[in-house]
Amino acid sequence: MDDDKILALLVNEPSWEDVILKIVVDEGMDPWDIDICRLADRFLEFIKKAEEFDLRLPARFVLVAAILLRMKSDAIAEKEERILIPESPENPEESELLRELASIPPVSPPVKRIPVRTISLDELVLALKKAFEVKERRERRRVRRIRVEEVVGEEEDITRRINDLTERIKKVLEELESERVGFSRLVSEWRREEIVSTFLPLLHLSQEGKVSLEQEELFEEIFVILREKI
Amino acid sequence: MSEKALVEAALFMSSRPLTPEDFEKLGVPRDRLERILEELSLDLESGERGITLWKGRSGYRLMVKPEYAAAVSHLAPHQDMGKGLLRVLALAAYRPGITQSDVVKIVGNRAYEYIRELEARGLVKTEKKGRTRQLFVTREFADYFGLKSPDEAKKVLSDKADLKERV
Amino acid sequence: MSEKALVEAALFMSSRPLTPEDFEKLGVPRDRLERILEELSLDLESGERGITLWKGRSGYRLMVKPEYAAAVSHLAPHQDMGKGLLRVLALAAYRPGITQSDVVKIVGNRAYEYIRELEARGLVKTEKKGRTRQLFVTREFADYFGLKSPDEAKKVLSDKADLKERV
Repeated sequence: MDDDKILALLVNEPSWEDVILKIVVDEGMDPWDIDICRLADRFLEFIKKAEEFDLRLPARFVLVAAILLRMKSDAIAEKEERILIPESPENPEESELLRELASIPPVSPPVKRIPVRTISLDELVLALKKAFEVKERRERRRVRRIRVEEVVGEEEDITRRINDLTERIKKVLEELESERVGFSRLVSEWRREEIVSTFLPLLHLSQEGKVSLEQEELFEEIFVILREKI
Repeated sequence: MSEKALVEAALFMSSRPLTPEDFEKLGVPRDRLERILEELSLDLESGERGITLWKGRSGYRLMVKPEYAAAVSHLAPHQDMGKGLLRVLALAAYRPGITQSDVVKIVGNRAYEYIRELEARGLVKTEKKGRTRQLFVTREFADYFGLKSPDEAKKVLSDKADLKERV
Repeated sequence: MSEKALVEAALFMSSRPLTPEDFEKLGVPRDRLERILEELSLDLESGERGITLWKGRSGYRLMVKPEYAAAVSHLAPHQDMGKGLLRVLALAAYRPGITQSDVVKIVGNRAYEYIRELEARGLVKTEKKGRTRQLFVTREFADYFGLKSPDEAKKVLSDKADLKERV
């Protein structure tokens, strides 16, 4: 029913944040009521009819749809958030204790003031320098991109990248003595290129069922859990 | 209970600027609020005090006096402004009258959001110029950084930044 | 620059209690610090002031006076801990020495991450016990929740739910 409105927002709003904001706050739509499948079909029709093809638009659609889906699943998860401790016949005392512990509610934190750091003039100066640096980098990248497009033709060896990443996950997990590791720890340098080239093989691993990925909060850390000995 | 103490407690507790409506909700009506804030501001002027009352378009807030900010800012984990916001603010201060479209070229597409937020905070104002808009830093900006006037920002930034004119 | 103003600025800016060492690093030596803090505390005692100087085992901090806290607490709604963290804290507070593996059984796999974060914040410490680790709440935990010592930790829980009934 509101598909047209959402499509219009997708095309016209300056950023995807605004799209979501308008959908949920201004239009007051409940994410539950949005049929993402139907919306995707409508979007495809729209794209086919469009005279100009703006590559950013489908990207934004995918992102917005993913966020809506996430909102829906969060709503479900909230309802089902109850910890179930299975009965263990061999050790009834232990399960009794665990059940008792599981019934403890989270502590409520005291009202705490959150002081914020005001910005100093020196920080403003740094920001100015950074702004110019970023601009220059962006310009250089534009030149580089043309070169990259030529190179990408020789298909990069994704298998090798997947294997490398697997090794890296195992190593980090051992170091951490943990069962899961944050995605950010797997990326050697927090740059866009580096992030993408780590994320792609990770998606392959997830698709093959070798790792599972968890993200508690949208845009926060993604946790990688090894599912089988590889 | 003292209304002045309540106003101070509220300002101390909040990390965002408080508006007259906020104080009304606390039970301090506007006519008395003004006098209280004036008194508070006077108290804080003393050289023995390390904080000051800042008044911006978005309301009132207590902040560390600019001359003490550098010494103590490492104690607070959260920064008042994100990187993007700060970059746009720096550009507006360094180049008064810079156009919105130039800011977008330098900072990228999110610049629009940043500009909107800076306007809401009262640190930047925009003026129409042909099909685009020009950015200027405001009086409140000067107060925030302990400068005498918004114009002083450009000089301070160029002295400190030692940039070749790159815009 | 006034040392008293600097001390006030530091207390205002900090999100954790400040120790004499912290002030020393700011250039305020201990012998003068004591007098300054006393003065500050006296200033704040006035009925016109809404904040007070709190002294705990981990240091000094400014707090809203208890009689105003309820009125202004909604202005600091930002919770810096998620439910998971608070749940693990509750377990460590309720059952000092609970093993990491029991926490995982109750909270799930994320518990490792939570425990690490709580350790990093200094609210929980872990000690090796055989192949797993035991959890304890710390003195910082007590300060954070306004308790006199970690032994009082259960107080944070007891009025929230009558646990005995649920067992």
